[in-house]
Amino acid sequence: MITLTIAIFLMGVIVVGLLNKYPKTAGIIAFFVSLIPFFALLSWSSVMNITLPSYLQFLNFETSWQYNLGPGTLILQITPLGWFFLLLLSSLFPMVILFSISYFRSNAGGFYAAMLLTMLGSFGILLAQDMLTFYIFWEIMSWSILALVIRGGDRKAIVSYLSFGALSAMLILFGFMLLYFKTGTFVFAEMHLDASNLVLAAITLIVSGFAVKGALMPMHVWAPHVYSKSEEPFVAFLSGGLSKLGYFGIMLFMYGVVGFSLLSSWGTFRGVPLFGYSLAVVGAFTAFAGTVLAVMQDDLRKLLAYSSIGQLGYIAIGLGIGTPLALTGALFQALNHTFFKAVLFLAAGAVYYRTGKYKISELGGLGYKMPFTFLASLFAIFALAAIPITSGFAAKWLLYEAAIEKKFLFVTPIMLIAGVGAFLYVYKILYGVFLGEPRYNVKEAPLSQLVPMWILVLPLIIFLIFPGWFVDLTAPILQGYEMTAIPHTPYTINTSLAKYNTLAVIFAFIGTLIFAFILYLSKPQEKVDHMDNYLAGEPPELYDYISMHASSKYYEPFEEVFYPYFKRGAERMWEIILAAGEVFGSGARKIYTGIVGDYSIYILLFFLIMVGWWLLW
Amino acid sequence: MMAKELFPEAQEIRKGRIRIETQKDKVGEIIKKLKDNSYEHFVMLSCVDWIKEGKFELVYQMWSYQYKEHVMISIKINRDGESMLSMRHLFPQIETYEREIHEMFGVNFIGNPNLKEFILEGWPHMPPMRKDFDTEKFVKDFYYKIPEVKEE
Amino acid sequence: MNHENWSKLARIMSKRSLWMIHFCTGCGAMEMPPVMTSRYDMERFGMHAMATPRQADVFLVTGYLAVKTLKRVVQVYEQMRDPKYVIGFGSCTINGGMYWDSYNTIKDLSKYIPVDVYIAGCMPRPEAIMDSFLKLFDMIDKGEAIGWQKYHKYYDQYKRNQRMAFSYRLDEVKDIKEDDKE
Amino acid sequence: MVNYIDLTIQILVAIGVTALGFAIGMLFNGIARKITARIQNRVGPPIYQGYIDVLKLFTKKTNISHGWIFDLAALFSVAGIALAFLFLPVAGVSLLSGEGDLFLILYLLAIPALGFALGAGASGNPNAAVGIMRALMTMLAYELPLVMVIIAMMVYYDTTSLAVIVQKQANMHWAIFIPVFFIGALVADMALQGMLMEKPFDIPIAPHEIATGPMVEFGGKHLGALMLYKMMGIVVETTLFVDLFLGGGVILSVSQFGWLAYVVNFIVWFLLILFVFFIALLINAVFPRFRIEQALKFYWKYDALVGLLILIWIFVGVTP
Repeated sequence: MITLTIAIFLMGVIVVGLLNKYPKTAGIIAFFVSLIPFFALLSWSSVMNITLPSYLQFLNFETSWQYNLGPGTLILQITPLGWFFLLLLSSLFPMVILFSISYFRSNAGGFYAAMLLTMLGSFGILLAQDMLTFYIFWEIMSWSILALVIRGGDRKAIVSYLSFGALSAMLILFGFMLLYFKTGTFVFAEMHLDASNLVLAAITLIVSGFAVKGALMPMHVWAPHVYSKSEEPFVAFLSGGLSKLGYFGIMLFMYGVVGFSLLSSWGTFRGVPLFGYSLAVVGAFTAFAGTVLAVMQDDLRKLLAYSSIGQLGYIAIGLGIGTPLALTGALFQALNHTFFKAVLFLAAGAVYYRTGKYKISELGGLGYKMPFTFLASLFAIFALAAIPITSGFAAKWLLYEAAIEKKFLFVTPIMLIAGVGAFLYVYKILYGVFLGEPRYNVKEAPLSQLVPMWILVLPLIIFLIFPGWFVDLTAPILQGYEMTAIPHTPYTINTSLAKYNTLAVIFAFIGTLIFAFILYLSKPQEKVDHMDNYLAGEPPELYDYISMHASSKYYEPFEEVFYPYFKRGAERMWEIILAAGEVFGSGARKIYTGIVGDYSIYILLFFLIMVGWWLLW
Repeated sequence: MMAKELFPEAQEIRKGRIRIETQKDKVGEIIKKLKDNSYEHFVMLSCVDWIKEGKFELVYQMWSYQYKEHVMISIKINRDGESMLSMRHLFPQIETYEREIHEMFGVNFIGNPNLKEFILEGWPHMPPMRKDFDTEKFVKDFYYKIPEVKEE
Repeated sequence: MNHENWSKLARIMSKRSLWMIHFCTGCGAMEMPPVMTSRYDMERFGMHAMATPRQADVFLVTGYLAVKTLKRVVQVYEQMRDPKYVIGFGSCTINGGMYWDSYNTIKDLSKYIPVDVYIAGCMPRPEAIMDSFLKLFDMIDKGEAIGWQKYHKYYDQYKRNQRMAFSYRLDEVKDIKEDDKE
Repeated sequence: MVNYIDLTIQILVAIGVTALGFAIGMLFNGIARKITARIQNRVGPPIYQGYIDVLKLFTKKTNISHGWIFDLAALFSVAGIALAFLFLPVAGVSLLSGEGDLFLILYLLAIPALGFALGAGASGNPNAAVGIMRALMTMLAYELPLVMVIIAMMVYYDTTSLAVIVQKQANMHWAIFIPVFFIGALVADMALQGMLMEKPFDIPIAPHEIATGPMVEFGGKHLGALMLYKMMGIVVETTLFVDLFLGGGVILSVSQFGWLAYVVNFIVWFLLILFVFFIALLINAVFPRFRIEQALKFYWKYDALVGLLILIWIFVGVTP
């Protein structure tokens, strides 16, 4: 059945690619194809100790598949970790496709084809059980993303994605080679690693390669360009779903392949492996710097891109700390981020669909015009800012608890401050786009755009009330790493430090809300226009038009304080490295003379060296 | 150089107060020259209505911080619709003074793009600071005739 | 609690916590700092200077009003929420005061918005201002400070007067006069 | 099986405590104005002025609204602040504080703030938007030193639960008597000044610059709700401080003295939050206002530097 799935996907790619002139038909076909991974996911739910209801028993996908290829065996098999990340991707993907059906008015066949190919690559990555399969599908995913970036048509985005994608692939490939060199096998399960420096080098290379996809600083440079210059449904999938693959890779190799005990053997600091400690510090820095940069953006998509970088930093912190608490927190944050960031990008797409604008300073007052889009993004924003009326809080809470448990004295304040900084940019979106002066007389977004947004909001509310269900999901994953899930009931989570009872919060909030509502209903009210506003007595209608929207340069004092420190961004750093590389490169170029005679001499020299080395060995 | 040295025809009213009477086409030149010679503060532009002569007197007042000297450049233009060149290219703040004088006296300043209503929004009558405008009569005919609010 | 008692309670509350917005048009604003600060201290009565009309209960018009200013005064007055009270400061708001023959200042504020208490004087001393506050309390207590009700009731007339003043046109004044005769 | 009688009693106690919180908040408003007046050599309003003000706002005849998002402000601000109060241990009595921890309280405090910001933004007034910008930036500024001290305390007491921190300070082992946390209390008190929006950190309100900022369009019952939020906010924030550094005001143990302990602890708690608030008022009465960049620099340069020293102190002192 796995082969059938892949075959259907490939057929779907060809069909929708041919249907370029009929975007609606192509979209509907792509939507049906995109549902297949979700059904596969359902049929594999036994790996998470979930029994399917009887009416879904007919779904019967095989759980593993092997194919003998020259150097090794290609193995695809479902694992709890793969299942979890497949849950994120396969529930997000159909929604994104559904959103695209009304979003694209023409020329969409290529988009759907590339999207299906991306999903196929991700599907393979999540099931891969050996490095060969992993790398093949990784490349399929990377190249089909490139196709989608090229559709955006921005040169800087393409160049930065291409160079960083190549860097990522190189790092991963080099790491894989070192691992193969060490163990002589591609299959994860057959690897027996020891605490040698070679393995440390390999795992460092692999993790930094995945960090590119996960947009960890300073590898994030490509992300703002790609996020802000590509088509919105794709960006939603890229930020919400595909960026998680980087963290999937980090988790797979750090805890699945290498393992916590081996990580500890390279040195620990207060019970945390130094390797993880440095990852956590990088994550905290990413969370903080991403937040500060997000506050300074005026382009809605760039703001969301930097916010994405910042929020993904939290996952890195969790993966770095590596206790069951922290891993649960990291996975929870991954789940939340998938849904809320996808909703926000889709909402940005819906706003663009109606107004044709992305600049926050040019938008305004859409909250009353597009109430459902506004409410969906409000929930997403609550989740982003970790307000305890969505599940976003539980994830951050777990991460804070994990950090305090391991006495991360300097990382935790940075995490918390990044959380407060999130309020700043979140309010910039709220005010700049949805509140304030109504500048556009537009209709609500079409239903086929609203439905995906609201379906994606649902998990945020379900896991608010029952975070225990989520902890249940993590239990099989942690079992694989010889850890036990954190103590919990469906609606409480206990740690060694404190307890979090969601029912208490929700019922108390409902109670106080009723109290406030009674106060509020005590007196009647009349609605007034936004023009009837206190402007020191100045009646706005006396003049032609005064803009009452103060969203241009909204955080100017903030920028004045922080901009000097962020002026020389990571981009500058890479430019310096590039300049250094160019000096080296131009030296190297002298070798390539273009004369055949010279090349033959090189080949001869190479063989001589090889033979000499072999003889001496 | 002090104003007295620049313009021999200037008369000194008292110490530190110079008055230059001139024609309207020379004003720009004089202000420019004074500005270049440390009279860099443009104090104000005022207008006097000499109704018996049939003239408006425009007074450009400048001040030098270096010499502590006040210079008044006075010109006279006809009351009946003679216009004046705008000096806003020399000092941007002149624009507002010109706007006010335009509203209160009805003097037209050529080259000032901003001669719109200033304080009197929608004023339909003769500019009120002209001496032939009878403000007492206007007040009696207008403000005192607005009816009281009658209570039944 | 029946309606009568309720409105009485509301009156008491509104008396003891008058938040004011003062519209600093003329020299009258100069007399407000002593009233607010330690010499006279109007916070004793629970009075408090507010920054916006939405929060305010009492409107202090402190001095003469040009027609352009009147537009702003009307805007601010209409943004205040009921019950609201107006205190007219000094002679200027009563009959124009020293601006009696000015072409651009209105002469009688009560033609344009209802005024509950006038303070005579040019300018009124802080004692007079405090006295006016006490007078206003007294009126609120007795239910006599009904300017805001009058504004609702005779809204047409107030609006007509405001429109006339904004237009500066003598003929409009005459037209209304003739209409009234008919 | 849920015990319904117990649950009912709990709910009634919760309602009572919330009402008490609001009552104390309104009293504090009057006390604050009275004290400020006395410092400025004035008579000042009566001490019950807060109650009159709120009642007056709720008896206003007409109210305006700029739409349903505007109304959310009133709902969220009152509900959120009451919710945060329920999760605080008050005088050693923990209603719901066993069900959540300090992180939860810090984030619960964001509910009213964000609701308030929503309403202010929906009013469409530029002053309100500028005010919210200032409020959020002040929040960013004071949170860093505050969070540093709180995390130092969490690591020192090895818990994140506020109720447990209060328990560990029982028998007069108050955190403020430990030298490092005495300095911590000073740092947190500066942060509290910003939290309470008293001068010199009343940048978001600034009546003379931006017409009370976020509240510019609120009047009548909406403003009444916001006043309730602000007044209760004083109680919540000072209680947070007292719980952290002054043992929550617990001086008698309940197991030993029975109901007398509740009464005494409650009075001590009240006096302590009054004292903490009094310090804030003294600073408020004599200082002018900072600009927003100055506030940010003050908190992040000087206050946070001391906070960093405390963190290093704990880092060196605590062994895993």
